[in-house]
Amino acid sequence: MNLAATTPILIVGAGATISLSMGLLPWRFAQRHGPTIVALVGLLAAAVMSLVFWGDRIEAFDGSLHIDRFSMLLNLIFITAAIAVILLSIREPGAVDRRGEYASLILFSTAGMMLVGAAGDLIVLFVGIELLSVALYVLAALEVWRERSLESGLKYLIVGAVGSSILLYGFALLYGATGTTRLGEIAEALSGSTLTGEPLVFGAVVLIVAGLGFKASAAPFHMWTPDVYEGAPTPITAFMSTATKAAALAAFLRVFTGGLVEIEADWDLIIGVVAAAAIIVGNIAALVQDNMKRLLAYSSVAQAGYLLIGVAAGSIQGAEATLYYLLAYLVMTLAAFAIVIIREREVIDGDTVGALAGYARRRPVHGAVLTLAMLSLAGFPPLSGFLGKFLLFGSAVEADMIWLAVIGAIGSIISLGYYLRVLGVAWFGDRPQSAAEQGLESPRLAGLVTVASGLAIVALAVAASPVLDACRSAAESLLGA
Amino acid sequence: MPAAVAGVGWLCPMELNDYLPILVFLVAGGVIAGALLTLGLLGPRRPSAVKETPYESGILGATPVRQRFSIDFYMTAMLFIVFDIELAFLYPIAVTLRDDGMLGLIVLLVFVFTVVEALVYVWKKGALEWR
Amino acid sequence: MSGVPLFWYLMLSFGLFGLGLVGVMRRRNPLLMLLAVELMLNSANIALVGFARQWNNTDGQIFALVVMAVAAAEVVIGLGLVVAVFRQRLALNVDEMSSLKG
Amino acid sequence: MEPALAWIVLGLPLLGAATLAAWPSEPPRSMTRVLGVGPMVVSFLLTAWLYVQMLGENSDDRLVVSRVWEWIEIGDLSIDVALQVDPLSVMMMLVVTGVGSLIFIYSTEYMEHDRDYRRFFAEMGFFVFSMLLLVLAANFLFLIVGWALVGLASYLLIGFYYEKPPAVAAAKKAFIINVIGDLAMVIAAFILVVELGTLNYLLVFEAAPDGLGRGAVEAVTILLFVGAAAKSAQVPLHTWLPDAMEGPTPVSALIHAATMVTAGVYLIVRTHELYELAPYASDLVAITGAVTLFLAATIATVQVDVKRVLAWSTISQIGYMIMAAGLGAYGAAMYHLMTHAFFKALLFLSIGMVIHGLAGAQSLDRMGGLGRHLKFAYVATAIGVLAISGVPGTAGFFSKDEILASAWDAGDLGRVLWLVGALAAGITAFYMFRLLFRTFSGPEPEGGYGVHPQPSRWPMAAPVAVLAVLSLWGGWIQVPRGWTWIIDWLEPVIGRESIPGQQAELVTLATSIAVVAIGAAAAWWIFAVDPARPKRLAGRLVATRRLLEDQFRFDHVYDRAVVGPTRDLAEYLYRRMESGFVDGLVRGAISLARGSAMGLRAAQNGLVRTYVFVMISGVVGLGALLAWVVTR
Repeated sequence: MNLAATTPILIVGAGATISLSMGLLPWRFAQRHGPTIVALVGLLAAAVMSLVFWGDRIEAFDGSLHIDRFSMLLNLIFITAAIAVILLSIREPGAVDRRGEYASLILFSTAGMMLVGAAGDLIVLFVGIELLSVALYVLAALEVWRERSLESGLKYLIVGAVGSSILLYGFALLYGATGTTRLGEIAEALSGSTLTGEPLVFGAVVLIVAGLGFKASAAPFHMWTPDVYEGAPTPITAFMSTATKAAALAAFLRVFTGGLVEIEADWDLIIGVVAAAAIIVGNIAALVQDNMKRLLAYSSVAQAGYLLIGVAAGSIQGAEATLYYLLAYLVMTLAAFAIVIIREREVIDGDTVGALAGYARRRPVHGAVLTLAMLSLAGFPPLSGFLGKFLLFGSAVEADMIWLAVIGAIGSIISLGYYLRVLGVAWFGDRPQSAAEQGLESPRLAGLVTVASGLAIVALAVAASPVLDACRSAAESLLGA
Repeated sequence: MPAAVAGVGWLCPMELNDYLPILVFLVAGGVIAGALLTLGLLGPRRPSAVKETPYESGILGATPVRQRFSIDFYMTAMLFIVFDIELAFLYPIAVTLRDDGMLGLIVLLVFVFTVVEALVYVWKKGALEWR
Repeated sequence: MSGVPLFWYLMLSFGLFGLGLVGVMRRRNPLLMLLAVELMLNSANIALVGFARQWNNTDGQIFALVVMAVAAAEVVIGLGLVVAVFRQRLALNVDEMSSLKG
Repeated sequence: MEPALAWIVLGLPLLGAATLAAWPSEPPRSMTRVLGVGPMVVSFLLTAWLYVQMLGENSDDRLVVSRVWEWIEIGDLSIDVALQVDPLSVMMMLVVTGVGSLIFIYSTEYMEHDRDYRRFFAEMGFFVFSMLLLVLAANFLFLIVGWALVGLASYLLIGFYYEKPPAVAAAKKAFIINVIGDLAMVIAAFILVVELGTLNYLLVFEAAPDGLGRGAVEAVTILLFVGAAAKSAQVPLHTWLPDAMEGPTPVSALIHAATMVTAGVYLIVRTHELYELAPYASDLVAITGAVTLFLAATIATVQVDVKRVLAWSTISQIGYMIMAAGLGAYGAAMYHLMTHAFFKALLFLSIGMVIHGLAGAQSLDRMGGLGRHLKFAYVATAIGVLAISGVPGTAGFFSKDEILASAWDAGDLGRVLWLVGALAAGITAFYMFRLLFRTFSGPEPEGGYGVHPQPSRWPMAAPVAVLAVLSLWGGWIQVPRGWTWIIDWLEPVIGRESIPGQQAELVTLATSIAVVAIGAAAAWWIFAVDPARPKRLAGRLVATRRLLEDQFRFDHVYDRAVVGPTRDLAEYLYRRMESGFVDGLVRGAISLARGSAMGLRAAQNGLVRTYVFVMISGVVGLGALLAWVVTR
C-alpha cells in the first residue's frame, strides 16, 4: 500500500476544508481572496502530483483505490475544469460573500470526481459519485434569492437522488451476484459467465447503465439536464457539463470496460442503444432552443452519446477514443460557456442565443474561439472534436457496430443545424438597438479562459499523437496494465 | 470463482434456477406500483371548500390547523441528523482500532478533525443560535 | 441455512423500492418526496445487508453504513433547500416549480 | 525538385489571411491589398518554379511525398502530416494559384467600395489555403480536412453579405449539403481503414487490387462519389450552387466556378486506381455526369439572373468533366477542368464588370444594349461565350471535343452519353449566346439602367484580358493528332491514356460544329435580329397564359414558345425536379426534425415526476432489450 500516491485526492480534500475555514477568518483580504487562492494552489499542486505519480498502477487502501494512468489522466481533466470554473466565477453573484463555501464545494466535488476516477471498489465509486453530486446540488441552488436557481437545485436533488438510488440498487445486485465490491474481484468472479441464468447480474447491468447514464445525462435519463443547466449559475453549469460528465464516463469505463469486461457481449448493445438515443434526442431537441444554456445542455446530452460509443465498443481502443474525446469535449465546452458567462455580465438577457448577435464581429478573437468551439463540437475536420469522433466511430466500426457509427454521423449532420445557427447569429446577426446593456465590467479572467480553451482546441488536434499515446496507456491501465 | 456465481439456486426458495425470481420481482413491484398509481385515478375527485376544511367534530376550527414550525427547528434537526450519523462511523472504527495500528489512528483523527471543522463552521455561521 | 431465506429480504427490499418510486412520482411536497427517496436508498440497504449475510462477509454491511451517511447528507441538503424555498415565500409544491422547461 | 516549395505555397495564403484577420483594427486598404494579393502572386510564381523544376525530372521521379511528422498513430494505422507533390497536384496548384491571383487582383477594385475589405481578403486567402491543402494532401484524412475547410470557406464567402437573409440561407444550405458529402467520405475512409489499415494514397492504391473485395471497392468509390457530387454540385446534390451566387462575384468566379466545385473531378482522377476496380461505380459516375450536364443546360435557358445562368452552366460543364472521369478519360476531364477554369472565370469576371458598372443589377431584364457602353466587357464576354460554346479554335472547343470523342469510343454506354453531351453542347451555345445578346445588344431596357454604366479600371480589366487570351488560345496545348501535352504531363499519375480514334474525332468534330452553329443561330435569330421578336413570340400565348401579366414570367413564356419540347422539359425539370422533388425531400427532412424537436420540447414539461417516470420507463425498456439480447 502506498499512501503517497493518493496525495492528489488528499490535497484537494484538504484544500476544500482549508478554503472553507479561510472564509471564516476575520480579516477582509483572507475572506475575499483566501479561499480562491487556496483552491487554485491546491488544484495546481494536485495536478503536479498527478503528473509525478504518472506510472504503473499503485493499489491503495487494500485495492479500493487504483492509482493508475487512467485516474491520473482524469485527475487532470477534473482539475482543469475546476480551475477554469473558479476563474470564471470570480465575479459570480452567487459566490460573493461566500467565497469559502463556493471554493470548498467545488473542491469537494472535484475530490469526489477524483475518487470516481480512481475507484477500485463499488463503495468508493458510490461515495465519490455522491460527494460530487451533493456538492453540486448545493452549488446549483447557490443563488438562493433567485427562484430559478432554487428550482434547479431542488429538481437536481430529487431527480438526482432517484438516479443515485437506482445506481445503488444496481451495485447492491452486483455485490449480491459476486459477493464482493472490489472491481478486480468482480471481474474474476464473472469470468467465463454469461447473463443467462443470472438474474442478479442481469438486473445489476440494467440498473447501473441507467444510474450512470443519469449522471452522464444520456437519454432517456437526461430530462433533468436542460432544466438544471438553465437554472444553475453559469460557471456551475460549465462545471457540471464538463467535469461531471467526465466523472460519469470514468465510472462507466471503470465498471464496464474494467469490471464487467468478461460479459462484454451482453452489455455492449444496451449501452450502444443508450448512446444512440442520446445522440438522436440531444441533437434534435437542441434544434429549437433559444437559450444558450439549454442549447448547450441538449448538446451535452448528444455529446454524452458520442462518448458512450467508446464504452459500447468495449475495447481498449474504445476507451482510448472516449478519453481523447473527453479532453476535446472539456476544452470546447469550457470555451462555449466562458463566452456565455462574459455575455451574461454585459447584457441582461446574456444567456440567450440572441445576446450573441453580432458579438463575433465586435470581439473577433472571442468570435474565433466560439467558431472553433462550435465547429469542433459539430465534429468539423480537422479540429479535435472531429478527430475524437473519428476515433469513436472507428472503434464502433471495429466492434461490429456500424449502425452506431451511422447514427453518430447522422447526428453530426443534425447538430450542424444549431451549432451553425449560433455561429450565424454571432457573425451575421444584428442586435436590436433597444437591447438592454447591463454594463458590468466584463471579467478579464473569463477572457483568459476563453482564449486558452480556443488554443487548446487547436493544440489537441495538432499534437494529437502524444495526447493519444497518453490516452492509450491510460486506457490500457483500466485492465490492470 | 465462477461456481459462486453460477449457483444462484439459493436465491429462490423453490428450485427454479431460471428467470422466475426476476419475474416475481417485476410482478410484485409492478402490482404495488400499478395499484398505487391507478387507485388514485379510479375514484372521482371533486374537491370543494367544505371538504378541504379540517374535521373537528363538526365544530368549525378556531385556530389554523397547520402550525408553522420555526425555521430554527428545521436547522437544528438537520444539523443533528448529520452529526449523529457521521458519528455512527466511530463505532466500526472503535471495533477495529486495535488492529489498525498507527494508520487507523491517523485516519480516525482526520475523520474527527473534519467533523469538528464542520461543527466550527456551523457555529461561526450562527446556525446554533436559537432566535 | 437458518432463518429467513434471502428471497424474502429481496422481496421486502424490492417492495420498498417500488413504494419509494411511487412516492416520488405521486407526491408534490418536496419533503415527502425526499422521504420517498430515503425509502428507495434504504431498500437498497436491506438488499445489501441481506446479501452480506448470504455471502458471510462484511462488504455489504460497510456499504450500507456508508449509504446511510450519504442518505443523511442528501436529505439534509434537501431540507436546506426547502428552508430556502420557504424563506423566499414560495409555495412548497414541486409542481409549481416548473418555470424551467421546454 | 524541392518539395519544400509546396509547403511554402500552401503556407503563404494562410499567413496572409491570418495576418489580415489578426490585424487589430481595419488596416489601410493599400496594406490589405498587399497582404491579400501578395502571397497569392508569390505562391503562383513559386508553383510555376516548382513546375519548371518538375519538367526537368524524369517522369518516374516526379512523384514526391513530403512528410513532416506523424499526426496520429493508433495501432497499425498511422497518419502523417504530408504533402504529395506530383504532376496532378502541381497542375491543380497552377490553376488554383494562377486563376486565383488574377481574381484577387480583380477583387481589389471590385470590392473597393465594400466596408468589409479586410474580411474579404482574409476569407479568400483562407479558401486558397484550404483548396491547396485539398489538392496537396497525401492521404485521405487530410483530403477530408481540406475538403471540409473549403466547404467552410465557401460558407463564409457565400454569406459574405450577411445583412441579406437569402445570402445567409444560401450559405447554410451549401454548407449542410457539403457536410453530407464530407460524411460520406469519412465513412469511405472508415472502410479503407478497416479493410486496408491505411489511408495513405500510395499504400491504398497499392493494396487495393488484392486487399479490397469487390463490394468494398464499389462501396468506397460510391461513397467518395457522394462527396464529389456534393462538392461539384452534381444531381441530386446540386441545388446549393445556384443559390451560392448570393456571394460576391469574385467569389463565384474563384470558388463556385474555377476551383472548389471542380474538386469532385480532381477527387475521381486522384483515386482513379479505385474507380478502375469498380465498374459499377464508374458507370454511375458517368451517368450522373451526363444527367447533370443535360439537366443543368436546359434549366440554364430559362434563367433571368445573369449569375444564375452562369451557375447552371457551371453545373453543366462540371457534368462533362464528371462524365469523362466516369468513362475513364481522366486526361480529358483534367483538360476540361483547366480550360473551364479559364473561360468560366473570364465569364464571371466580365459579367462582374457589367454588374459593377450597373451598381449591382443582375437581372437580364435590366440589361440590353450595354455593348455600346461597356465595350471591353462586351468583347471579353463574347470571347468567353465563344470558348464555352466550343467554337472551333477556342479553349472549350478542344477540351469538350476530347471528352465527347472519348465518350464515342467508350462502348455502348459511351455512345448514349455522347449523344446527350453533343445535344447539350447545342443547348449550351443557345443559352450562352442568349446571355450575350440580351446583355450587350438590342435596345436599352424600358426605364433605363437606373445608373450610368461605368467602365472598369485596369485592376479589373487586366485580369480579364489575361483570361480572355487563355480562353482563346489556352486550348492549343493539346491538339488531336498533333500533340498531347496534358496526357503526357499526367502520365506519371494516370498512366498512358489512349487517345480517341480518328472516327470518334471526326464524328464529334462535325456534330459539335453543327449543333453549336444551330444553337448560336437560334439565339441570334430570336434575340439579336429583331428586338421585338421575343415579345411577339410571347404575345402569341397571351390568350392562353395569364402569366404574361406577371412581368417576371415573360422570359419563361416566350422561351417556352420558342424551343417547344426541349423547353417544356426544361420547365418540367425546373419545376418538378428542382422545387418539387429534391427541395421537397430536404424540406421534409427538416420539418420532420423540427416536428420531433417540438415534440421533445412538449415532453419536457418541467415536472419532476415526468422526468422520473421517463427514467423508469427507460430502465424497463433497457431491461426488455437486455432480456432480448440474452435470450436471443
